[in-house]
Amino acid sequence: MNRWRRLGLNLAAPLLAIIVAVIVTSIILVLSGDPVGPVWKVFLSSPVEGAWARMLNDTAAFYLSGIAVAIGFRMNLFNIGVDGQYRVAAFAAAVLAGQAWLPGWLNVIAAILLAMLVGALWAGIAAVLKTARGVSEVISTIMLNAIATGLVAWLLTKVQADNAGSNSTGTKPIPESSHVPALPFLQTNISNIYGLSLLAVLIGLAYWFVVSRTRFGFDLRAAGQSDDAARASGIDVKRTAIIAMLLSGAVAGLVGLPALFGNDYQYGTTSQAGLGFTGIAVALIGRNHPVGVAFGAFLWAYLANQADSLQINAGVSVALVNIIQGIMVLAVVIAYELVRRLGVRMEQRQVAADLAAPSEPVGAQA
Amino acid sequence: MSIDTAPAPTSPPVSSQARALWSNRWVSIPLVILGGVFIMSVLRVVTGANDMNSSGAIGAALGLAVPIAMAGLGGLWSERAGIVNIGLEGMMIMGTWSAAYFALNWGAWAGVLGAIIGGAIGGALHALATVVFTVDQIVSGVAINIIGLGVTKYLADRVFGRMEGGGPTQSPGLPDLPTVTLPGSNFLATVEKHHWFFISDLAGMIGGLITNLSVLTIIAIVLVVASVFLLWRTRFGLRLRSCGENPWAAETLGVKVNLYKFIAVLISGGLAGLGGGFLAMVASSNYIEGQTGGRGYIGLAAMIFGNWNPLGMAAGALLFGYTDAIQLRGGGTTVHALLLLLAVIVLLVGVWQIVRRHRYWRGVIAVVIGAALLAIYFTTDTIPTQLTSTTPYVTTLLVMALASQRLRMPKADGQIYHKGEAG
Amino acid sequence: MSSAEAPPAVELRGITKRFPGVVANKDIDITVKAGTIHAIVGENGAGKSTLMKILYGVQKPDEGTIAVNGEQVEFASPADAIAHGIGMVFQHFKLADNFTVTENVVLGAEKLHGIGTGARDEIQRISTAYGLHVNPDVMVDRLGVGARQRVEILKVLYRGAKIIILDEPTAVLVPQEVDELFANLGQLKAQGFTIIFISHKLDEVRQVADTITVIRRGTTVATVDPTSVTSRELAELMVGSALPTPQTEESTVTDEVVLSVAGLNLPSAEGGSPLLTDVDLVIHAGEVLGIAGVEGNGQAELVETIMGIHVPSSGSVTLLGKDLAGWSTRAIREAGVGYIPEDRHRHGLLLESPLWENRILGHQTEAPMAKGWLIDAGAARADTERIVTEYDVRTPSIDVTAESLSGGNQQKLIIGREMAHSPKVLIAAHPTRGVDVGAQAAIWDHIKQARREGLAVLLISADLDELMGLSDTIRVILRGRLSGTFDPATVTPQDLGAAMTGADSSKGAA
Amino acid sequence: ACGSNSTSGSSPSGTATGTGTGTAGASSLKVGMAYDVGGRGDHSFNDSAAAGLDEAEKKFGITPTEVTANSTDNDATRVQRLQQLAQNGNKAIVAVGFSYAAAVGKVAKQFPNVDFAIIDDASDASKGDNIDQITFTEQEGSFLAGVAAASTSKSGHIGFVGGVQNALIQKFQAGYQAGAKYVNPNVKIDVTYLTQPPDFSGFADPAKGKTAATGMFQNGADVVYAAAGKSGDGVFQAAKAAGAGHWAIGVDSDQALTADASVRDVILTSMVKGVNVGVFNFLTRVHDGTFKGGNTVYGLKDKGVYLSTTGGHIDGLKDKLAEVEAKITSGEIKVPSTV
Ligand SMILES: Nc1ncnc2c1ncn2[C@@H]1O[C@H](COP(=O)(O)OP(=O)(O)OP(=O)(O)O)[C@@H](O)[C@H]1O
Ligand SMILES: Nc1ncnc2c1ncn2[C@@H]1O[C@H](COP(=O)(O)OP(=O)(O)OP(=O)(O)O)[C@@H](O)[C@H]1O
Ligand SMILES: [Mg+2]
Ligand SMILES: [Mg+2]
Repeated sequence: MNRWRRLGLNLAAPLLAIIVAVIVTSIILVLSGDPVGPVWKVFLSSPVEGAWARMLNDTAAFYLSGIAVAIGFRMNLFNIGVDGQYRVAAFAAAVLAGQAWLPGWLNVIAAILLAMLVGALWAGIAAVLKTARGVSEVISTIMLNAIATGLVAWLLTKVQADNAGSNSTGTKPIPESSHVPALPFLQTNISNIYGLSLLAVLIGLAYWFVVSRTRFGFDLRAAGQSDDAARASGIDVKRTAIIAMLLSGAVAGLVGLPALFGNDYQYGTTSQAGLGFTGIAVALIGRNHPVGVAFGAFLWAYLANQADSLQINAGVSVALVNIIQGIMVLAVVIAYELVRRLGVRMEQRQVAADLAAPSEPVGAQA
Repeated sequence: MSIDTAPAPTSPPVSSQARALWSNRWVSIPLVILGGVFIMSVLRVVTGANDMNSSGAIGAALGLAVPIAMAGLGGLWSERAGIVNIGLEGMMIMGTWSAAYFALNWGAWAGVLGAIIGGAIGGALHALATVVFTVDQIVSGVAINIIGLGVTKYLADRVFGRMEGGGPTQSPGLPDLPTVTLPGSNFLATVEKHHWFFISDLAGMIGGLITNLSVLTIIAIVLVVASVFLLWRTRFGLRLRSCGENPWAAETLGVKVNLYKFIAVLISGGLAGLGGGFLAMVASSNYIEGQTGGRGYIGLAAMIFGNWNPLGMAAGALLFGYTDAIQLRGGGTTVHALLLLLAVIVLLVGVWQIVRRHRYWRGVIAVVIGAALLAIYFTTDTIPTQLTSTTPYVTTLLVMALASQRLRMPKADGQIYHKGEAG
Repeated sequence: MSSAEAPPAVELRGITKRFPGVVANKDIDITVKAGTIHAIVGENGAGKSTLMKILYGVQKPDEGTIAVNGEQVEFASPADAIAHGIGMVFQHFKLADNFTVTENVVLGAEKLHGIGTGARDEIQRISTAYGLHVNPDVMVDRLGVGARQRVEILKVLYRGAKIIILDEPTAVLVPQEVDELFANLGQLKAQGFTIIFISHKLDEVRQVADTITVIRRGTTVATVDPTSVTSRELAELMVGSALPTPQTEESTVTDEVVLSVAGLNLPSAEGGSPLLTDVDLVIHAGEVLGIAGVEGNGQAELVETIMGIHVPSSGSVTLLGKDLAGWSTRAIREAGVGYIPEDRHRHGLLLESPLWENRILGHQTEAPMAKGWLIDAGAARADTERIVTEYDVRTPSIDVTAESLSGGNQQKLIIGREMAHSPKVLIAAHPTRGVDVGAQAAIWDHIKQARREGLAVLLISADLDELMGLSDTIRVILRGRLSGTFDPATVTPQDLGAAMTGADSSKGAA
Repeated sequence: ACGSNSTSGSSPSGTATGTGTGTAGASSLKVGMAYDVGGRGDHSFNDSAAAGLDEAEKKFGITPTEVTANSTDNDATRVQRLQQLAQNGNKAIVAVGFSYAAAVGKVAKQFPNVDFAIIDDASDASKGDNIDQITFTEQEGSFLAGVAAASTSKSGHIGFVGGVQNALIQKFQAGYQAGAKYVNPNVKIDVTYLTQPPDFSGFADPAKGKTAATGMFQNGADVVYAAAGKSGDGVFQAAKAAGAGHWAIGVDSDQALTADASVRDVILTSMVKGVNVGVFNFLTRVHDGTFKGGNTVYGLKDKGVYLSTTGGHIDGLKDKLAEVEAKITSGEIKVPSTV
């Protein structure tokens, strides 16, 4: 199969997915008597002022979360626990930064390091349970998410700051000097791109580099593909699993930081929850590839940010966004599979065509 | 070829009659259970946490366990056929909605049917994606969780939002399903009231299991037992399980692997949906957005906990239900009492490690942790509510870590199977 | 029923099957007479398995027709083939490890005798009647290869198949087992069964077959009478080249001890009898030490213990004077141990990764694959190209995944990879299993070449010809114990076979 | 904290149509409603806010736009929601729920010509000239609920089921406990929260509510106060199942009117929180052009919080409750707002 055809097929998959998602969603709209035209108009209309910045902020958070999940997937570990890991980590970082023991940027850096450490430790519990006691990480991370909720809620009562007249509780606010300035573009007076969103870019590059260029990355992928082959090749599979889980947790620890240092300045009961689960979907859409995950994160952020417009301008329940997101995930993978099958069939036909010329029956291409 | 030179599998030597008796599960399981009741009785008397094994707590545990067990059983059916089902939560949610829809339109029993149908639709979607289109099973499951939530929210808005007493996030009240109390319940309740050591405890625990049972609870128990029978005693079950162990082998023997996988995932969805239906119709009396609260995931955990076996899975669900029940009912004090149990177990494990296994490091660590727990127990008299809410999760984690059982999932679980690639 | 006038049991006409990038079968014509043993031979990737899978209904032919007992048939699935009395034992066994023998056998044929005691009794009956010695209640994952194969045959017989396909049934068997198998086949033939069987071992093919069909590059090139051809002629038909034989050359054994194992004990993790007991062995530079044994007697454990994958309870492994106790597998490999694992799919390759990444596997810390902490993809690709050329790995490119290579070519890649780092010791487990004669000869040449240059080789093989042809010394492993030394120049396969099965305990006292 | 700018809410019926600048239809006031998670139809908090909106619509004809929050919102999403409502030309925007506090503060600055209201927050984050901070003295209402519970209880043992353990629900708990102790210093009070933030499923899990309340009833409690949103339904079911003499107390709206018909008779009373009153008053003032920013606290005095009497179960306590209420409004009883 030539290169151009393969490229065409690769582009066909996401396109097909989007078309399928649009068709299926439209059918649902028609069946339930909701307007179809206005809904798509909302999705295609340009977002409200400042929304681009917010979308990029969301993209960054989803991306970090997606990469955290992807690191696990690369090693065949299903880290459902990113959600708990980032919440514990963001809480710890907020507490530390709120103490203002260090000035300005040093405070930020210390908090980032602490967040990574705490995220890694929380994930490390699951890693140790898996390698030492054989507890499936699927179970342990589900449990640890819930435990994180209780633990943070309890610790929050110990450190909560006085916030007169408010019904939400939070950690002590981070001093002004440690607020991370916004990036110098897409700024409006109520929205901007959080400075620490750059962490997503850094992590993306680091992920790409480590996984595809380093020995550790090779070990990780090898162990993810085949335990047995990895072990026979000299890879310490348990150690690799622990490191992968720790790295996954460390990246998860960063998920909440851009918003913490760029907008919220404290961690509390109104801080965003559920980012870890979004990460799973995003990683899956992006097939654990650094660029693919970015695409998935942006798609997710875009859809999420149009949710309000959907209610306001089309009068349709926001749940539609969930439906579209879910269908999109499914459509993407089905489209890839269909395109793969198409490719196989095309190749087979080509072989048939070449039959006249005697061909070597070796070397099939998957 | 007749000379079997490969090292023969050795079965553990059966030394005495007692051993043989002990290894009979009809003897050992009741003994273990009675032992458990005994320990609980001691603990109750020592700590004074009377709610620990009251009939109420046990009944509540059963009620909380049913939806989890149905989700877990759903997961089990699917994974026994080789399809990982992380979409249980979504299927459960679909079950809650359609239970309400059917029950409102056609009555309580239709609601039960509706729950199954709703979940099975989710199952059908999963089967379509994973069996027909052979996509990654985790991806599909995650998508179904998202779609299930979205579709039900959307439909609830359209359907219940316009009903009297309903709203976009809840349905109007649903008709009730009957409940059953088995004979002897009153007598047991009387015995329980006396707080006699062991006797009352046993009475309470049995009483909790037979009083005020919803028919759905009974159906759920029947389904668990029936699953054991169907999957292990029938040809249908054998074929279905073969698809989870080695679909390629099954294919070469003429088993219609994809058909069985499809059926298994449909059943899986139906069971998860039934769990959702229980939540909507028995645990509460209407559909409420978000009422599954992650029970689909817990069900998945219960299934792994139970080593992909219905009875083990049920034990996992009950453990979870029980710890959740006592933390919700008794809050701090009962959980505090459990702390003592935990401390003693950890201490014993530590001593055992040192004395019998000669693993000094592990033993010492365990003893230190046990002593610390003991210290916490004696220096506090309750546990902060924020932490008691984590009891079921901590317990599950601890049991998994301590039991150190060798879990074995179906060998081809999660693997993508294409027809015609056997060989 | 196998009278001369009866229609042929199987008639394949014009069978063509295309896969992406390859034509596996092209215009194949084969006629199998009822009540005969019909052998099919051909190179790796010639299309034998594909053809058999078509006959068994696993795959559908793109073109061509199949007739069974004179009746034209079309198989949508193996169920149809089974209904027509065809049974197949696959090259790679098709057993559910966590099922009992009974469950494996009755699966799909539950109608016959149910799934309970009835089925169990029938299995017992067949097992006794054909001398298969299979315990119906044991879990398959506890069985050795030979027993597994008998379970496979039982599966076929249980279904009442009259036409039995065996794809490379002897690849994993020791001579005695092969003899038993052939005896069984003869017995079956006498009872009117038709048997189609595939093998790379041309001598044994000639020994049992009534007719031999040769397939080359997906098409039938000849059908011959075994009595009228030599193995050499057969091989020439297959590949158009001479049949190589393993031949010991002049000894290159030196005095320098490279690898020595002393008093090695490995207990069983499940608490059964020990896997290795007091194993002692010494390999010198330039020496090939061959180990014979029935599968499951500790070969795999011995190799994996030397490789640092298992930790022995006592005893030592010494490499060039250094005690390897506590060394990781990686450190052992870095110290100069090359490793050809017995199961290339499970232990030797990353099936979903491209060839050049598979080139790195196991050497990711060694130059030129690694530069410090980084992987040097360029160097890996260049060296993969070299291996592909030098070892004649047949592949369209080094970017295809390892799983798309045929078994023989996968093996050549592994050998090329392990030799690339000039190891001091090569641990080779079944290096030519399932590999065709041409590739086999090439692999032997590479091992001999390295031996001349001072390589010490630990060779595990079930192929006694290979062992006797390559080794300087042969030891036999039985129930985790090593026997004394055999001289390959004088020992006969029968002697070895006796030692391997424990039938003869007088030989080989250490 | 509260009370800095306390106004007595004019009773809903007091405002007549047409006193304002706009008339229904022609130039009707455009109102944006940003609900909390659950939205209109939740039979609780959001519905109460919606009732205020509906009333205003009926009284002087407004054009509402309604948006509902998602449980995974962050501050930026909330900002965007309010901003979008403002951009769409809404002149009055109500943010229902304290999680909007920071968002309202920000967006109000950007749209000085739009009037905002925030329910349940009076913090600095949501202070502004064009923001009405609407808060309630839930602890006072809950104090009365505690009085009613302890007075009704025969066993001297009562319970409290909180949905999610956050500061707001703890306010209910604090008042309830104080009220119960005021009547019976030896009263035993079981307290359970169903979940911890950010897990808000405790407001939507009747199964857990039922389990918790059943436990309390079985262990001797005979009145349980449910400050748990829809999980309260489970508490009512538990009371019903526990049989005669076991009561539940509802919350937010008069649940003896809104709960499932089969359990209405076990609802002793409900601690009604007049979110509708707050919303309606806000809209009226915007409509009339009398709007002023600040903190409007609704308490017992102005029926911002009160105990419902549907079913007549607490009629016998009328005098006692009135007496306690008077003491609270006069300041003689200081009701704590934290536990
Ligand atoms: N499912 C498949 N998809 C793609 N190519 C295939 C498939 N099965 C077989 N092939 C290709 O078809 C060719 C013939 O394979 P086949 O298995 O029939 O060979 P064989 O003669 O059995 O070889 P061996 O001696 O190694 O067993 C090979 O090139 C192989 O790569
Ligand atoms: N789906 C596939 N895509 C590409 N190649 C395939 C596929 N399935 C099988 N093959 C190739 O076809 C060949 C024949 O398959 P088969 O299962 O008969 O193995 P084999 O070559 O005989 O293996 P071995 O020699 O290791 O015993 C294998 O080399 C395998 O790599
Ligand atoms: Mg083959
Ligand atoms: Mg082969």
